Amino acid sequence: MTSPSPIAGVVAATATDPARRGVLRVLLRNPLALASLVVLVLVVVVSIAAPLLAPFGPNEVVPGLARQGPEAGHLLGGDGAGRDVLSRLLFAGRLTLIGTVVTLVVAVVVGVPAGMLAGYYGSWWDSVSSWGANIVIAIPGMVLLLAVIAAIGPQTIPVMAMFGILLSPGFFRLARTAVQNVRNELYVDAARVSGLSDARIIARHVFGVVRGPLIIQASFSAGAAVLVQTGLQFLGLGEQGTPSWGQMLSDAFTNIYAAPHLVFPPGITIAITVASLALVGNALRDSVNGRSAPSRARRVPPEAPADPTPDDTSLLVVRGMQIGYPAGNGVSVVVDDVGFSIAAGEVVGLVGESGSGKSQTAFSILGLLPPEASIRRGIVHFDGRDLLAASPTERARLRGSRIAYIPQEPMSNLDPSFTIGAQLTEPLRAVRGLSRSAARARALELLEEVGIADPARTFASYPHQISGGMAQRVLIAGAVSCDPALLIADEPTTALDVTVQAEILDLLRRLQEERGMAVLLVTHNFGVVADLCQRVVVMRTGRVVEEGDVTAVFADPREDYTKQLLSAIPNGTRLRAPVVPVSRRKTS
Amino acid sequence: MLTYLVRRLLAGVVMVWVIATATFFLLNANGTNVARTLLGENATDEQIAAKLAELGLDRDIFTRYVDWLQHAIRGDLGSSWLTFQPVTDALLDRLPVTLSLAVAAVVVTGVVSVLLGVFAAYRGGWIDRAVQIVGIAGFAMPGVWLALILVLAFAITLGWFPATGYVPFARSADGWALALVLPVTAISVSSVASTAQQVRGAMIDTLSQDYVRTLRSRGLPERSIVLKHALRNAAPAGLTVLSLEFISLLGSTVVIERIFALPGIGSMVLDATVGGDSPQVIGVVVMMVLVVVVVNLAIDLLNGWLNPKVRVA
Amino acid sequence: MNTTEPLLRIEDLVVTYRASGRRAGNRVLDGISLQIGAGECVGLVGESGSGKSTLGRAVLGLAPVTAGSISFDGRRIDALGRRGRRALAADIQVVFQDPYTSLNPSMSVGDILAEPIRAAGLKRVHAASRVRELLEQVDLPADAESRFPRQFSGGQRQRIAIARALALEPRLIICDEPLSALDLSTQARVMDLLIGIQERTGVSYLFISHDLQVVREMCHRVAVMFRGRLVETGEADQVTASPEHPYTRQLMLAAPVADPVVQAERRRERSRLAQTVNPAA
Amino acid sequence: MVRRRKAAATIAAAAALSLAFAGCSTGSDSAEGGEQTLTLASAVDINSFAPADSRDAHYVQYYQPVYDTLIQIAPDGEYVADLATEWEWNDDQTTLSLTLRDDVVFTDGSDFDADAVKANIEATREGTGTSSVAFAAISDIVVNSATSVDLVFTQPDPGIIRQLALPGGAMASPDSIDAGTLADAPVGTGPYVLDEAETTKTVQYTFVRNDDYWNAEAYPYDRIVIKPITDATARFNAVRSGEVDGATGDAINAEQAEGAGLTVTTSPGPGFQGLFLFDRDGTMVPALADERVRQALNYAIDREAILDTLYDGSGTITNQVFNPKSEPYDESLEGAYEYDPDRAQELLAEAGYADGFSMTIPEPVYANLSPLLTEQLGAVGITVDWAQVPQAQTNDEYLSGKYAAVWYQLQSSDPWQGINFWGASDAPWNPLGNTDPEIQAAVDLIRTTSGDAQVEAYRALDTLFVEKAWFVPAYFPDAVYFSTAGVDVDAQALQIVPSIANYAPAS
Repeated sequence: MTSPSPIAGVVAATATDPARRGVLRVLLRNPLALASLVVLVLVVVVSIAAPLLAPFGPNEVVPGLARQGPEAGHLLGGDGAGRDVLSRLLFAGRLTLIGTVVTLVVAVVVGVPAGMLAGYYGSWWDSVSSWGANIVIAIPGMVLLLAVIAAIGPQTIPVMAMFGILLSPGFFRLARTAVQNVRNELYVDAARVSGLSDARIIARHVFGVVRGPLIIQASFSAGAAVLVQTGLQFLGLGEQGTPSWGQMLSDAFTNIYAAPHLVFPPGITIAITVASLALVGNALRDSVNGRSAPSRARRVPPEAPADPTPDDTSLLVVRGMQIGYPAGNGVSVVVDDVGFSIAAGEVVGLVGESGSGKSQTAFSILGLLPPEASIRRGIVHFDGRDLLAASPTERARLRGSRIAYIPQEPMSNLDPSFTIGAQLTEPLRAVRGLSRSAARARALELLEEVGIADPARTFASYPHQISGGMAQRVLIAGAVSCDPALLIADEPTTALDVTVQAEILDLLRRLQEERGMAVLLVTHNFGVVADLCQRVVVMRTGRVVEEGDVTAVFADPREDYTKQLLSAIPNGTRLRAPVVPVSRRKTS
Repeated sequence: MLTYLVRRLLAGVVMVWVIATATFFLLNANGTNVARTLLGENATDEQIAAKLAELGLDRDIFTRYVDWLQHAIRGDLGSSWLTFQPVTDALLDRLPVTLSLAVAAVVVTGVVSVLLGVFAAYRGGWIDRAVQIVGIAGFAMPGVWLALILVLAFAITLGWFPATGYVPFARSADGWALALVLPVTAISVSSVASTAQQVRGAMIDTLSQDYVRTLRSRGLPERSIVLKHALRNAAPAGLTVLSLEFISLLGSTVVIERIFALPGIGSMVLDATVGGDSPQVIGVVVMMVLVVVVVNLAIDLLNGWLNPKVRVA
Repeated sequence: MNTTEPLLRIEDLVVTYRASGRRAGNRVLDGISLQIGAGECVGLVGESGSGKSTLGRAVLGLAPVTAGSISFDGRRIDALGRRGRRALAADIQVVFQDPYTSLNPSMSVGDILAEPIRAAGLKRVHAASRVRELLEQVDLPADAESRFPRQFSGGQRQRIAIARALALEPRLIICDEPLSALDLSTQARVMDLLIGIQERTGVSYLFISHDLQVVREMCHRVAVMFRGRLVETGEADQVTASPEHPYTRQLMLAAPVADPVVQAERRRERSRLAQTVNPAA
Repeated sequence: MVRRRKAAATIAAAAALSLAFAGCSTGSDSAEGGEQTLTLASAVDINSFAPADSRDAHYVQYYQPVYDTLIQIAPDGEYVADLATEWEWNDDQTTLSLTLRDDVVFTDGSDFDADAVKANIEATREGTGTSSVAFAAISDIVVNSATSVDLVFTQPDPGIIRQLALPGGAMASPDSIDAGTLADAPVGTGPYVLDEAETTKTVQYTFVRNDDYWNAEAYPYDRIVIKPITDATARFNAVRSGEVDGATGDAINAEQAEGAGLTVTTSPGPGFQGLFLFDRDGTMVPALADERVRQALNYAIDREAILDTLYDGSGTITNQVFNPKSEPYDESLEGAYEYDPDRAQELLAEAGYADGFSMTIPEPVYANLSPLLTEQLGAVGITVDWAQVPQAQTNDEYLSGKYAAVWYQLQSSDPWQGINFWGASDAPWNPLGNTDPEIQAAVDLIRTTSGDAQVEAYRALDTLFVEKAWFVPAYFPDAVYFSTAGVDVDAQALQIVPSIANYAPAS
């Protein structure tokens, strides 16, 4: 099981866009899905061409063949009535395929337009159709199909049409959700502003989004339709005169003692067909969601850099660090040869534009890189300890006590299912071993310390009940709760409004001064660096470009890149000239 | 919360009514000549007419519907055309079997799929792929096949579990549990397969959330992060899938009860279908939808309790 | 063109979002009056939730107008039907903040740019030549046409979005935080592009932003929004350098500047201000 | 019974989830300890223990433990005394005089006597059971004394003796009949009583010894447990795994059952399978009006091939409708229609159908049969189009008069019942009311004769049926019963399952 199975889909977390890549191309690229597709095509072709391929008629009785095993001329033997099993198998797919097609057509025709309309226009149609879908979804399908058979008899097309109706809520919800999501996409707004009619928007923008998930849903629904037909036919509630997989299975079970070989042809055919449908669906789904569990990078001790033991006694020493992500067969290096130091009580800014590797660097110090990332080279020493050599447990303990972290986006960094209080007290109890009441008291103290007016109320609140600024204060309270020696703040104010940003910066400054902790402030905002930091490290595409005292670097940057960045900041010196009337030129 | 409960309850009642009505008209629209089936092949026309009158089938469909509904509201679903037993009694006789089966299967599905899904999502790599392959296999394998293999291996060859039959819990808890092992396994596999996939997906989503990283940065043990925080947030998605699986498990009982000779609602509806026993079929549909409504309500409440946004509001 | 009438005139605009259930509607915009002249860039500054984006959407017809009026070129446009709105597409266009979600990922750049042109009824051939023209206008290579949005960086995507807005040679473009999602150096270049286009074509901008410094360099006039109201309107230089309203002043001082010395001074000034005035009151 | 067979046949499609491998754990635990228990699987479940609601065939095993019948059928099919020690017809066959035992009490303590007989027969006549139609012919019940009762008939009914031996003739306590409690709480005079504590409806029914039973030595077991298992394979599995001691089986599994150490008991089945030609007047398929065409059909069917394929040859080929075990059966008529497709074609040509003809008839409910019939009839130029009939409506459809013929299995163990069933001009399984003067005369003769004369009359009718080819009888499938090594089972003639008295612990 060492070779990567395509079921897991794309291993790398590269953001692929399925709608664009095209359904067929996704499948062709995935060997297992391709094989499944071939199987499905084969099943369809063989079923259609059965009259040409089958050596015997599906109901043709061969004298003396009843319950005979495989023999020359009858590769799969004879069934309970003495019919050639191979011929029946070739013909049997037809009824199932017809039933499956009926199911899918009905499910799609009933579900998709209704869902798209409900998603796009909402209002009363949405309520009514969603209500209907909820009702249909609550019906145990098999039982209703039996009721239908009790009423009208075992006729494949109406029965499977009813099954299509039972499956339609899946398509309805899918279409509805997809359309609802798209409806709020900016590009649909843009299309509307561009003067497109609703019909055209639905056709061009909405349907394109629904198509992919639709095929996925259809492949699983087809599998379900095959299985349901098998079940009904097996129970003797299928059409009697026409060969079908379930009927063959049923015949096989009736004759299991006298002719055990009969079990395999229909059983294997059904299983392979359904599995192929599921595999195709899975391959598509994986490419849509990109949702494969990240596989962990193997823990390989990183290579030591040129100077293995720096005589730097700073609190944090980073040297020659290289971080890589798996990409295709190789590795894509996102941080390379990065080194800097932070002294105790020092505030260092780590600045750079997106893709500069500043956040990756910060996470590597925390030991919180994504599981697929690996530190390939370098050393990280904290307080004299080699962090990269420490065990995960040791690092976890260190995180809870000496190194703390403030994230960028306050709302998404609080667990929505637990109260603020629970989230604050849990580490206090788990890591610092405080009693329940002591943890509570400490948490309330911390909330007050970060400037929350009514700590008790916030303590009892859920994340969705507080504002973004307050959430960031809560996260800061959580970070400083362990009296860390080093605080790593990853763009702590980027998601906030400027006025709130100013308050948070004030808070950080106050806490830093009071506690004398070292701070590594990761940001793209030079203003924030100027406001808070003593030293600055400038990064670009994974490397350190410049490092130095804040005042010095801002006043007199050595590197061109730093100069360029600083000059790009609007400083209000350039003002617009008054409006000059321009005669509009029409090009066409 | 109370108004929410009442609203859901009302919606459930309406749902049962709509489905029951639809089924009633479906099954009564083209009248099977049930009297012939009942009286046997040598019955005269007069006897048949008398029987129809006795069963109330000589009245028009709307009168019958109103009559049926009035009784149904009081819990009287009429009597079987074939066995004469009151449908409600028959259902209540058989409900424990089917509920034992479906509830046990849902519990097994819930536990196993959470374990598999969490493990696959958290560990990734080959475990993840193995879980996915098992998922595909579980989905594709016809349930009757699996039942055959289980009976062969564990009942006939090893003799560990009975091949057939049901033992009421009240008579013997051991016997009850032993009798359920094979059928529950047979129907759980496909729902475990699909539910584990859903749990896995939800867990991967949750584990990639920002707050998980933040929790890690607080030095919390992995166990607490995965099992307390991530699982809690993935639970609503899992529960929704589980409620759908419960519905399909109820359907699966039709086949499995036949194979394992379990005297439940599934085998009852199959007999009723074959015999054209409309009151039984309608009764089973009503009962199953009722069970589904109750289970959905329970899951809604659980979801509400899990989701603070609903709970607080 | 009416020379005395501004291109866009917004008067006493109120936008109320219907809340779910029986709760009272949420008044997002409350009596906004604003004008934009031809060729003018008007900045609209405020914090999140101030309603600045809603104002842009109201002009675009994407937000419901509860009261007040919006006139374009002397004509009321706040109560137009779908058909009228579509006709207006040639005159009013938009560039959104997020260049990642404002372009349909499954359409090629050529298709994205041709879409408004085709919707306006132009033939395929004309559309094709116009697309090439547009790409040139926003400094993108001609071969960009056949590629897809995901193959471009954020800044390039924003150029595509700008090209789409320019496709029908509109007279007004609503720029809804077009720079916020971009890196610093990219920001500057896109800003230059927008200014260049304005100077060449005389299009007007309603430039929505949270960054006073950007607005100062980009706009002729600036309006400051706070909780659904305009608190201050004036020349860009005046509003951004010596604002009159305390909120604007606070906003100005809150943004840290990239100079440790200046920033230390601003910080002190801001805390003094905070002690004297409470803008929320 | 027929309905149940059909249901069983259709469900048998759901069938046989059986086992390909050997190595099962057999062995009956019934002989352990001092108490002997017999555990049986039944193909059906009982809904009511009231004789008035009773059915026969598989159901008899549920009634026999708790009830005695007036007359009993010995394993060989002989009618023997039970609660009635003697029975006698009057000369014109309209009054049956019964002499009753005087030493029998119901398990509720009340005495069994002639009044009890009267109460029971009246209840059954009014009831919903399968005997109600037959008992409708009883116009009066005259109680002469405690031990003597006369049943008076409106017209002669030669089939009534059998009816009195079926569950419809079971004697229940009159008090319980009046109370209407028999359905769940049977009270009879039988060898066992229902143990309600150990009984769960639809799951299992437990019967324990009636200590006061007058004929206890005929029943060696102390306890009888019957589990309803409707699925054939589940039933087989239950026997194979030793969970039950006996169950009805499938002929095609007989070999494997024996291989697994089970005892297979095969006995001639009660009913015949074949083509019922409804359109003998040719209203729908004109060809069928010609005797030669109907004979051709008889020649065209390869009975042996069908019996081999469907039942592994377990059954009796037949050219006549009466059961081989019944008196009218005429050995000499066998061989009248040997499989001979050439002869069939000749006959068709003589009748003017050299190019054959076609007919649309319902697809038989027996799995795997239709392809065989298509093949065999096709070989002589007869094209059969199969109509799909919803299973729930099988009997309705068959009897609706829409079809020229149907392939079905109907019981003929009692010849008179059979005639009223499918032979007479007003019989339900003669839905188009075909009449033939010679046949009708023969039927009338049977009614008014008795003894050897009656047998002669029956045989004359039998010959007419064969010569005029009113039917295409094919075979009587055997009743197949599987039991574990722990029990000895005697087959019961013309009954699908052995009677309870036929079981004994293996010696």
